[in-house]
Amino acid sequence: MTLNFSIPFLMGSSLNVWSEALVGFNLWGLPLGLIILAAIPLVFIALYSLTYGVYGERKISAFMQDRLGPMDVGKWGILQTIADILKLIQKEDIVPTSADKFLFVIGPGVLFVASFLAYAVLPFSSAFIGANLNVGLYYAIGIVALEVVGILAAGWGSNNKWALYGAVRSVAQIVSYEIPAAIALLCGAMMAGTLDMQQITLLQSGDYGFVHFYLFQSPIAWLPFLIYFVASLAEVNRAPFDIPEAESELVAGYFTEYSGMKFAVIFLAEYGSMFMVSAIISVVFLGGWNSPLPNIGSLALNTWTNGPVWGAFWMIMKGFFFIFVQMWLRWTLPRLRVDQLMYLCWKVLTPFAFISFVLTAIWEIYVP
Amino acid sequence: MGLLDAGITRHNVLVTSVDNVLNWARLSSLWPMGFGLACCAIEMMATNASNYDLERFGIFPRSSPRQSDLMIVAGTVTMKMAERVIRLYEQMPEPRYVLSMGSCSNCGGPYWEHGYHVLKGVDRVIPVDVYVPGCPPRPESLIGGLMKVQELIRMEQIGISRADALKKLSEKPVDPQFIIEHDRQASKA
Amino acid sequence: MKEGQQMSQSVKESEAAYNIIQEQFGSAISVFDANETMPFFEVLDVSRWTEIALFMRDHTKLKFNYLACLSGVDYPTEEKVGVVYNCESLGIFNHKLAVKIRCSRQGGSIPSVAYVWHTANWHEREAFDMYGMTFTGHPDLTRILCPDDWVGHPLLKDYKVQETYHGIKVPY
Amino acid sequence: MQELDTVGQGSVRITRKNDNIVVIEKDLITEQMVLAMGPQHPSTHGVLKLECFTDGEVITEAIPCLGYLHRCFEKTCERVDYPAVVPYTDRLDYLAAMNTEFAYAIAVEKLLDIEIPRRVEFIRVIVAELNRIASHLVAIGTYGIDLGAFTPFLFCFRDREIILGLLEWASGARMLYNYIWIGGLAYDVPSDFLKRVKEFVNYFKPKAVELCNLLTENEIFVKRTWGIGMMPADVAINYGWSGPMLRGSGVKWDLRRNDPYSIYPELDFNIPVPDGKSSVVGDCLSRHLVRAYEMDESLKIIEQCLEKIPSSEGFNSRSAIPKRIRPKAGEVYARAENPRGELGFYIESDGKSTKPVRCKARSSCFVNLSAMKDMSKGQLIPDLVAIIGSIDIVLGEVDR
Repeated sequence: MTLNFSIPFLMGSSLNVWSEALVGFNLWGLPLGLIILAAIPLVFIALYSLTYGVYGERKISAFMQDRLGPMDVGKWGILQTIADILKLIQKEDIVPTSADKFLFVIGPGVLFVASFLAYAVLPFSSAFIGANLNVGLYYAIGIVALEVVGILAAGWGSNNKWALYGAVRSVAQIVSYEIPAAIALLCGAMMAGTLDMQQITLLQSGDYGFVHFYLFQSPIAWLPFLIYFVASLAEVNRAPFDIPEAESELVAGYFTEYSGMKFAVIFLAEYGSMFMVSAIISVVFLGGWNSPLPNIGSLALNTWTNGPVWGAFWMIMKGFFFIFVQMWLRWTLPRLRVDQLMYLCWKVLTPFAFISFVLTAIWEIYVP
Repeated sequence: MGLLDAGITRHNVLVTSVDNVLNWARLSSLWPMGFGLACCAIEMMATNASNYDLERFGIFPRSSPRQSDLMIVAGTVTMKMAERVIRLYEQMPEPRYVLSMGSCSNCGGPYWEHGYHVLKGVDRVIPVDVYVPGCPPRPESLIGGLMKVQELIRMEQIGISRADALKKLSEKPVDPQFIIEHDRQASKA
Repeated sequence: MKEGQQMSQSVKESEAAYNIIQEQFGSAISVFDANETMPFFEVLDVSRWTEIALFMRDHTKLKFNYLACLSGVDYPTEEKVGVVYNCESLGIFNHKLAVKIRCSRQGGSIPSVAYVWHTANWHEREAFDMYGMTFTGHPDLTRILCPDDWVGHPLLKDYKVQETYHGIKVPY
Repeated sequence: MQELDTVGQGSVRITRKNDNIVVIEKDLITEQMVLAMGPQHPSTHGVLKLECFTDGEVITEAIPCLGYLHRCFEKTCERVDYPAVVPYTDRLDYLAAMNTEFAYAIAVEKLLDIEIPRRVEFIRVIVAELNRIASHLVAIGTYGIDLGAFTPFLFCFRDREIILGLLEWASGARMLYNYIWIGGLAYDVPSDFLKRVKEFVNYFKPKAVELCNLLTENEIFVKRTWGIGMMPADVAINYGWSGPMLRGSGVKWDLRRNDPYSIYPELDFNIPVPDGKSSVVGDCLSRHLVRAYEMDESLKIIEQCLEKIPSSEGFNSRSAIPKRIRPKAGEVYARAENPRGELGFYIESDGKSTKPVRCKARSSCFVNLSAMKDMSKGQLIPDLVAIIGSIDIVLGEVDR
């Protein structure tokens, strides 16, 4: 299962049968099979997006900048992130004397946990979902805001002026951008008529692949899609909204004082939330685990490429596509200023989010 | 020598291979502090930039001393700056390395005689592991210096102090001619 | 400037500017030194220097609006330190003129022109740092290049470098 | 002054006036925070320290503290012979070493009153202009980093490497050349040098456009720099600004034209000044644009020099170098247009020794930076970074 998971193209429908059998596998009354099914993509995603998200970022940036990127550590530098993490584990763990020790220590933990809590409700395929909440989307929107607590604890606890600036900026930014982001997602929820992530995905499946995705179902959906994408960049502190960690202004933002493994945890949490927002946008607007390929007559591309394992593949691919776009923007654009960031949020994105909300409602009522 | 120390210094297989892995991790992800002082800093930037691309070796500058392993003292250290350099060094987490880049930070460089305000060698205030000569050193020689730091890390083991490792490194100098010859032989074969 | 040689155009311009100042201030300034490389005059009455500077800056025919350089100089044989100002009328007349001022080596002072030309602000601090003359009326006369607790003024000809600074050995 | 944008009501009101000064009115009691920016900070371009008094994100005062790279240039000059000063001048403005040497050579030659061979002058101008391009590339690239765009920096350094390669070929060093000597050059240029320079000019023209598309025409970049760090022309002159900074304030002043030296009077080039349409005259964007356009002008100058340069037949680059450099007693203040502005040398000779009695470098960055306090008042922290970047300081020249 795990072996074949990484090469999904080779899988036929027999694997789907197998995974369905696994769902029914109960040991001593425990739904062990279900747990395994739920855990595999989570573990996979966690490891993959953490280690290879960082590696990918470095390679992609190198490609854009006429460089090679990591080359020496393992073939093509593929072991780079592992070396980084192994090294960070060995580093001395400094807690500054004047720091608030409790906040300083729990900050990265809260951040890390918060960025991975939303993974619980992400439907990786029709069979893979951690917790099938009927308010999954609502939960995902809400749980992102928990990151703020971690960032504020880290920034305040460090007792460093740059860290404090970074933390305060970050809190202002994340809390503000929650609003357009949530409203934009509500447009998707309104089209589906449910907050259940699995249901939203199911409603977008059909024989014609991408045609059933909400993004292509109504022209209005493009507006909340773009709004959410921009807002999600701000929520995960990615360029051009990376002012909380603005290297040239605030040295390293809220994690200036962190060293060793605590820094690694913050670093990984960032990549974790990057995938998380990418997954949410692909679930709500791009059909989640549904294959985008249409059935053309006897060429049943859609049917062939659907199923639990294929689903996970599509989901991860869609997520990675958005991560790629995020990186692309990161290495192309300069950074916005604090006031411009707030202007964009409150005077551009929020009004447009409301407009798109109303338009979607009208569309849903009057257009069949 | 205690019993435990004896066991460790005997290089048993387990300790050695764990050592190797840990050393490999440290030497493959040397993060220098992005900290430029003078002319050499521009050469350091050039080494980080596309043409020489230090990221090939996993070397990628961090702006906060807390997250860096290596301090590249790139340029002239003045009396006014010396105390800041000490503080930055103290802010770095262990294990930390110092690479002194350029003549100025090695020994005062062209300012050794009349530079009343120039610190004649950064080793007067912080311990230096590797010196890179040049004014400023070419990017190639900076990369060479970084390779030396990697070699030094390779020499280190549990039970072997930094001083011992440095001694080992100096006793076993790597002759570049030998490596070049070796590569030639290998490509011929 | 040798006798009989033709003065170049720029020196002539400088002399014309000098004559206007000479008219106003008379004996407060020395005669014009019309050398080819840097024509200058010296301010003899040091206390009137701010006045002269303002006059140079604001007079409709002078308009020395640009202070290119301000260098402190040590004259050990005369027991004096001095300052050389290189003024210029940028974009209006394009004439240049250098002004020299001297004061005593120990505890000498020169009126500050930091309010006349902002350029002078940091340059005067630098001259103070290097030579030790004070500039009366300067807004913030502190050391600029050396640390605040540095001993001595380095560019004086008889400067001896201190042995240690904060416990760090200074000489090679 | 008209209010543009007001955020908040009641206890705290933040207003951004149309000259981009932020005014805070509040009933709250807030504390002023002192923020030491530097000497080790990614955007202070070396070891500048800024003592910022901040009120939230707004800077109430930013005081530069210098001297972290004070390398005693002037003391050293008084202790070594005239020709031996040249390597030290390299280390003043290490991004434009050729230009710095050029300025020093002009100063001493003026004092010596010697004639320079024409080919030497042409080579000097070619290498100086090449170095000006290299220096502006660093300025533009690091300005991109300051504003958060990393990629333009690497593109700039990629192209800069080619210039460094050319200059290394001529002089033997990558950065600090010791190539322009008093009265001549260390060596004549290699035989194919001029051809390669021509190739570089052709290569670089499209690259400059690419750079423009990536950075200068970027909407966010323009937004970040538009109207920030305003400096009116008269204040700029009073502050003694020069070079791209002064031209950014709309004063058409270039020493290559206004106080001509070397062969610049024979060459045809423009002095770019902001037109007031693509930027507000006197803001950070204008200074950036002036630098970007100056690279094109430098290319133009190089092309003309390549056409007009006399052939190397019977040429000895050291023919005009005096056996013993001992100028007659006197003083000189000579200057040249550096990438950062007016670099002047005040040299005093007593006519007896082979060492200058006094050699003062009038550094352009030092003077340009002194306006920092005025420019940063009432700006935000990100603006402060943008302002420092637009001054384009080289600490070696500031602290000497």
